[in-house]
Amino acid sequence: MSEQLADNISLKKKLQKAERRKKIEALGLISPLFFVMLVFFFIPIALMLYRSIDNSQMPAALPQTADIIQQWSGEGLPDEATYAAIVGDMRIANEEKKLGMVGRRLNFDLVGYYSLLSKTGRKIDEIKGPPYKEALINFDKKWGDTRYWTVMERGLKDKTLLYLLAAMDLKYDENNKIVKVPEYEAIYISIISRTVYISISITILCLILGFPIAYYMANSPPRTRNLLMIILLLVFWTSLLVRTLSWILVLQNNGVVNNFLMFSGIINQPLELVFNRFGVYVAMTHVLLPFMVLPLYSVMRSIPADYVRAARSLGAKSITAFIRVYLPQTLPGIGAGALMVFIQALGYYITPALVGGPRDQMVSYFVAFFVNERVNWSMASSLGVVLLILTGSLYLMFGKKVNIANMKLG
Amino acid sequence: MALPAHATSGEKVFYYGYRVIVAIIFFYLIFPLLTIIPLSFNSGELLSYPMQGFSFRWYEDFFGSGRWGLAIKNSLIIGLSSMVLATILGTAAAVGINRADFPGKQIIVALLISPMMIPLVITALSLYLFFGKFGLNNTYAGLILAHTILGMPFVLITVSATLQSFDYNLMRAGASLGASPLRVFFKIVFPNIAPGIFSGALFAFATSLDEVVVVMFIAGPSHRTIPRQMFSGIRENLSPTLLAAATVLIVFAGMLMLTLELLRKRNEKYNSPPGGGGAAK
Amino acid sequence: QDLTIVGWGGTTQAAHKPAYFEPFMKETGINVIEDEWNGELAKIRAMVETGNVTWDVVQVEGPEVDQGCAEGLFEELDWSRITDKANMVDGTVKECGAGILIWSVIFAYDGDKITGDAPQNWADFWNVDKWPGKRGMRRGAKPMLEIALMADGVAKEDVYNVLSTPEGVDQAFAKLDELKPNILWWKAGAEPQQRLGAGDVAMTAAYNAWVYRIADEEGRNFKMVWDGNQYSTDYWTIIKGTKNLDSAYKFLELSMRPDRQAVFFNKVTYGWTAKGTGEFVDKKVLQHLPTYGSNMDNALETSGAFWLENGESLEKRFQAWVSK
Amino acid sequence: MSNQEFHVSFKNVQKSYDGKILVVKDLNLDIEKGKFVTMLGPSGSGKTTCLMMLAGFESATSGEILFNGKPINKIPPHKRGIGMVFQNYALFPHMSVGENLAFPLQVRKIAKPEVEVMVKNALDMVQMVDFIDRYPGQLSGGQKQRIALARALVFNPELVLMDEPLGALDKQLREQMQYEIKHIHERLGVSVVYVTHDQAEALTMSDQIAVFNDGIIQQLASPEDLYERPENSFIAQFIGENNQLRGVIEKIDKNIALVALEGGKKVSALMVDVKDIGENTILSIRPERVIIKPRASNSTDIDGKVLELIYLGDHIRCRMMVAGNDEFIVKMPNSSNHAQLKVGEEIGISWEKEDCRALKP
Amino acid sequence: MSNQEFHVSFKNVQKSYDGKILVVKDLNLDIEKGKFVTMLGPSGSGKTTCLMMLAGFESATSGEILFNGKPINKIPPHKRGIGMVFQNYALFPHMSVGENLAFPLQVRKIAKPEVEVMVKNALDMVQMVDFIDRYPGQLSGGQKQRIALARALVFNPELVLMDEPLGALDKQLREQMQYEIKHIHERLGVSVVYVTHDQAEALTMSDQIAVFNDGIIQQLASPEDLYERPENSFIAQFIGENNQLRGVIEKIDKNIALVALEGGKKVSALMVDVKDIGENTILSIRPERVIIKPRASNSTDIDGKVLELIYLGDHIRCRMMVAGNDEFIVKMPNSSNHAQLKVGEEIGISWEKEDCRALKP
Ligand SMILES: Nc1ncnc2c1ncn2[C@@H]1O[C@H](COP(=O)(O)OP(=O)(O)OP(=O)(O)O)[C@@H](O)[C@H]1O
Ligand SMILES: Nc1ncnc2c1ncn2[C@@H]1O[C@H](COP(=O)(O)OP(=O)(O)OP(=O)(O)O)[C@@H](O)[C@H]1O
Ligand SMILES: [Mg+2]
Ligand SMILES: [Mg+2]
Repeated sequence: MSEQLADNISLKKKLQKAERRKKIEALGLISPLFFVMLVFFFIPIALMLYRSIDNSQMPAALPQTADIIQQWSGEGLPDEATYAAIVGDMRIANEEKKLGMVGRRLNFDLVGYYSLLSKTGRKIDEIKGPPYKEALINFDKKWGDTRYWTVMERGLKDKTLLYLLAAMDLKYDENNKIVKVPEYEAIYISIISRTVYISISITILCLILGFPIAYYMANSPPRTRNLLMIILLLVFWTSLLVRTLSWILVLQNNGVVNNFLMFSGIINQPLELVFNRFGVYVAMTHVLLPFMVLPLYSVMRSIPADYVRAARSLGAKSITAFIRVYLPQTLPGIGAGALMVFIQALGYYITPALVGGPRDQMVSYFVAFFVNERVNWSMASSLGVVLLILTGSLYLMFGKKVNIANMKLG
Repeated sequence: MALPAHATSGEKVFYYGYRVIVAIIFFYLIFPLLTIIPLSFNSGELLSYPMQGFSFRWYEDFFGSGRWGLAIKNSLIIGLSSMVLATILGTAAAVGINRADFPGKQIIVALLISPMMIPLVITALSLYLFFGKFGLNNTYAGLILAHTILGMPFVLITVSATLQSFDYNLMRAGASLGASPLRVFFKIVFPNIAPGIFSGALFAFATSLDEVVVVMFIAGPSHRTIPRQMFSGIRENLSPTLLAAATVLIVFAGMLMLTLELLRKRNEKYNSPPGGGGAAK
Repeated sequence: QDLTIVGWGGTTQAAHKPAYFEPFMKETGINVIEDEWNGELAKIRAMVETGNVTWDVVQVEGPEVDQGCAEGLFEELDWSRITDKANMVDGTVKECGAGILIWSVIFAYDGDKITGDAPQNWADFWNVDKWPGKRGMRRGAKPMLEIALMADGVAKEDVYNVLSTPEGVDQAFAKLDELKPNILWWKAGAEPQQRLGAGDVAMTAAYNAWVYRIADEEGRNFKMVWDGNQYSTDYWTIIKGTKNLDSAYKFLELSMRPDRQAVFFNKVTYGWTAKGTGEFVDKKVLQHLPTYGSNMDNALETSGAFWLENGESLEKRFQAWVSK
Repeated sequence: MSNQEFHVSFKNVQKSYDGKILVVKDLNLDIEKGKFVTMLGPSGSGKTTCLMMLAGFESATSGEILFNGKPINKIPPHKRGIGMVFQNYALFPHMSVGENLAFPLQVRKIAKPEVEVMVKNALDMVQMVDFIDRYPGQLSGGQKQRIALARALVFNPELVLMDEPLGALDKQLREQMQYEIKHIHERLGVSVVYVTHDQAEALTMSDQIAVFNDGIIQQLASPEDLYERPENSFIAQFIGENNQLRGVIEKIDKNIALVALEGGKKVSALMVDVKDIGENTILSIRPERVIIKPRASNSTDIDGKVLELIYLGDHIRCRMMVAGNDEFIVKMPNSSNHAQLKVGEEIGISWEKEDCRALKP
Repeated sequence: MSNQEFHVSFKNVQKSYDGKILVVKDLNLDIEKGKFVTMLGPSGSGKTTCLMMLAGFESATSGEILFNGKPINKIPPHKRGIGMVFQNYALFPHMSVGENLAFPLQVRKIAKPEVEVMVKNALDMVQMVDFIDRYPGQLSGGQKQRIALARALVFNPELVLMDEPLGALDKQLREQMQYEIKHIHERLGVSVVYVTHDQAEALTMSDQIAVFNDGIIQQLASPEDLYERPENSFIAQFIGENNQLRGVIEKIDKNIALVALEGGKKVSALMVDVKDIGENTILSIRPERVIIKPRASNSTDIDGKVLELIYLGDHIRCRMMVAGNDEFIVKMPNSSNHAQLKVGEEIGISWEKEDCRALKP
């Protein structure tokens, strides 16, 4: 058929033109949003990711030293020029009040650097040279310790892996090798696995609780269904904080549950139900349950009763019919619901922060912790990278298999 | 799901057992919300039963005190503005996405709804670092923009869904009856997708009203919202005013749900006839 | 322009209001916006570094005042605009901070619940066999490590010496490890007495004034144990780069007046910083102040210098420890 | 015949879903072994409900259903051994064609090699062996239908129920499948209960047709009886096309009545459910049974005026004005040896006495 | 006739959606004013595409469409004044029936009182006056259809396009609506272009039928010509039922060929698109044109064996084995004066020469 058009090449062009106008219109409509998203979402996220390795404020704070220390072999102590450079740099940095920042960043790599720098900074006018090397080492013998210079050299590069490594419980040792941090400092691997573990548990709990009620709703008469749906949606639409707060009231020591149990004489000591892992499970499952039920319900609603009936008429017991015929057909709903619950659980912060103890906090908590309490943005960003990688890889693994259309809610 | 005559005793046990289990799960869902409401009318300061008396004092505190008042005002300003922005941007984009096929459309859609998928902490952190450079932290503008981005995917999804079920023949019908394209849009397209836009807007508003992580990162003391105020309240001093706030939010959720239900009903009225003989296909 | 003043919330902040904020607003017509924090200096660092200064006057603990001062986070105070340094209680004047109160971490228990043998010191605090129940502790290294050492029998004079050695740190953590399963952690100062009141904990480390207030107002029989209490001074600081420097000084000036402070210390049983405040203070509360005679007997002043030096690494280790 | 000999019997069966409205009012139906019985009726008349009761997915509110002479309601559905073809086929979407067919055999714990043979045979029967590995989603409507049929038959049930199995197919495929189903039924000799609302389908396929309306069987008869001898005006209207003329009974002679039409003309008609002289009646005449003659040649002929002629290829529909009814349709075969009419022409029509049936209005 | 006199003309129209495949290949079609022209063809044959080009929602890739003698492509859709009835009616769901009908009048800025009168009249025409305040969602399929029709007509267009307007209705309603549309057309005298894939519908309603296949008009003719004189085997198969017998042309006499069938029997047939002796041909005979006789009484008669008899009320379908074809269908009117056959019986059949058409295979 294409040969019929061979003599009519302009036709194709005309056609493309008409199509192009449509496309341009479409893109024109999308672009304002896309632009806003680009500027206020994608670029910030990209910058945040970059921040996890960005170290450029360090060479900027100690420019001469950063320059000259490149020539240092790493063996023995640096030469006099380097010592001179650092004294000069420190003088300026101290005036500009940048030394604190430098100290903190170096302290992250080697404890003791902060006090070394602040001490040196405070007394910088007492250090007279040349030779600066001697003067500095005399001032504090740490200046004569190669470990400090290794860290300095590493710390004055433009980029650093320090924080990403730290997010995986790794660090550089004295020989610039990557090693595990000591046991008592190791924390993030266990936090990450805890995050995954809690998320999986919540997903399973949501499935266990969500499946029966979704099934019940999907198979009950409209009046019951509507009533149950109203309950579910009311819970769904209620603010996350309200729900978390409610659970604190219900589970605390003199909360509703404990009062009831004590009153009825089942226990005589209040049970510890909140500010621990149990509370996290109870509250998070409550918060995330609708995300499991709604997609499951909509998938179940779309499964006609005929399938199970067919299976029964073919001789299957009700349990066989359920397992072999009904259950497989709910898989898209299970997939969509599980993915949503899992992804959300991975990034949860508020609920565990309020109803969990310190041992129940997940990665998000530490991101917030490093921002709000430590203001170590590089560390926060590195944990952000980890979290993003977790979410992204999960989505890539399962997102394709799960129809996003099944994820619509309400 | 009535129990048939031929049910075995095992089936009977399961039948009733299952009912009980479902009732328990629903109880689990609704129970915490029910406990919180009466306590907000408690006259005492303790956050536990039994109630000491009935009073509105915590509501007075919620609506009257400076901090909560400010929080209410902030929530409304931020919620409404970001709702309007998200609705306008999201609707335009949804229309665009439905308008034509172009390469990479799938990816663009996935990108546009990604704020829903990415953990809030990451968004919050990124915006906090980014806004810091431009002085947008601790401003209404920054919060509104952030919440616009968080609310927009809901608008995009609901409007897209409405557009997908929108019959393009209606536009053609309008033109064939002599209406100019502009007229067709305002008289025919808009009224038909309005419920979708409206429920998307409600979603966006609710998202903003419930959001606390981003607010925690980027809002200063004078821009605290209701949930942010609640968050510090829960952490710092569990005052019954929190319960009043919570009750107000529950009532708000109820109203939201009713509105959406009405929208859905209205749609149903138009779309499916009462007495069979349904539309084509 | 509004003045944003940041405290530690709860009891102290509630008392700041009638003592300082309200009169300040009345006198100057400048509106005060309140905020709370939990002493994370980093927050201020972030503000100063990003140039996003939204706080003006902040209540800061001693070590952080020094640290922040060194880093240029706070204005160096021009005392002439506040008061004569001589009018201040000893040790409450800093380059960047004007002392506002002397507080103390004690531990408290509910006298209605523990009726027999009363716990006397931190070692008893650790004794869960004798006094079963949860222990409330602050989720932070300071001053929990000092407390742990004291509970382990280290004399108050030696605490910082021991803590300066790696072995001492290990010793403190080991002691904390003993109690860890029984600890309920709190972050905000308002929490511990809530928990105590709710019966979530049997004993809790807490700020003395907060405990006193709840006990006083709610008629609870909370008992405080002063032995081995950790006291420290809080300061008003002015954030560097504030746009409201003048108002901030005005506020500092006002809050160093003895009559204003008296309003505060009648409500909050901390130690005052303006000499002469005692004249205005109700005699019956005096015995509950950290600065009251016998309360100081075995009290340890938190060392700003130590925490300035070791704070970062100890906090880091503490966080790793507490999260496991 | 005693009960024992019927394969299925409905005895005074009533059914209500909501306890208020009886969907099935009083059903009595006996089905002989090996017969093809169709339930025909308008939408909502309770056909599916009857099938569901028989298959065991609903239980009767009162009355009794006997299966091989035994009451059925205590037997759970999976032990009844009744094959069923659902309206939308209900093929399990997550199983291949082969797995779908193997399912009823596996749950019966039949050995694997045997299962394979039986599945092959069943597929062979519907000429779909090549599709064994396809999934239902990859089949066309007609192919799905065949698989559904094969699945309902693969475990050799004695009774097969089919609920509008052809409802979703287009006309051509539908007709083809009608023949196939009918031939398979003849070959296997199973009893079939078939539900449809398409009367042509019912006529084509059935040994017996039960016409439902309003929860009651209006008539149970062979296709020919139903068409030729409808027992009431609902059946007359529902099965085939039908002209109706109103009149009053003037005289009765055995089972032949003389009826005075509007306009005074008198015609003879077979009495069906009318009884008395003076009674109002509706005469029902099939359009194809009307005989057309040049202008009233005979005294018993009735005058008619041609209003419209519609060419339909194999026949021509002629709308006429007859005795005050302007919707009187005559179907004329369109063959060259047939009379040619013109619009406006006045002609005479007549019919055989037996083709004109006097019914209660 | 000059172009001026046609209401609509398609001239060498081609259309491609994707620049590769021509959906409409070479369309030439002239429509006279006031006629009812139907486009009939299988699904995907380009019918809707043609309507859309005429209404202005798609543009022709090449060729020209004239409307009242003027090229149409420069006029935007809303200025063409063409009424359109869409397959799914496309009633505006947010407007009441009255508002739907008023819409085209309002956009034309007609004064309010006049609008009311026109809306009433249009509703009157489709007997839906009482429904003026209902919303489309509250109407049944047939009612919606009527409103769609009224809306397409209310502004007095000269031309109305209808795209399978009855596709979604059930059979009875569909037939009723066919008559209604036809009568309205006759009354108003507008030109109608009607799209359907149902041949009975096309035959019933149209003045002229354009049969589409594969983007080309296969035949444009009146219903009778189409049925009686199909020009090729696609038409013969597509319109009405058709028996096909294979054979070879042996002798030609004017337009009558003598064809040797499988089995050796020779029959005469009208030559349509075959030309030469020795050519293979397919003979096409309508089932209702076959004449049945007792066992081959005449030398030109052909032997047939009855395989199956299907009772269909107004006629009986008889499947026979004829000249090697076991799907040979004969339709016999089911009237009392007709021969009764039995399965297995051997009979003779014949037909009029003109009813047997020799076509290219
Ligand atoms: N599960 C049910 N609950 C309540 N009413 C029902 C149920 N199933 C059917 N009905 C009602 O019972 C009546 C008969 O329904 P049934 O499905 O048996 O009709 P049908 O003859 O099969 O109709 P159709 O040809 O449309 O399938 C209808 O009025 C229907 O609304
Ligand atoms: N918008 C479009 N883009 C691309 N191809 C199209 C479009 N519309 C129709 N087609 C293709 O053009 C061909 C003809 O379509 P058209 O809708 O005209 O057929 P039709 O005769 O109306 O069929 P039906 O009876 O199914 O409605 C089909 O193959 C169809 O797939
Ligand atoms: Mg049915
Ligand atoms: Mg079409």
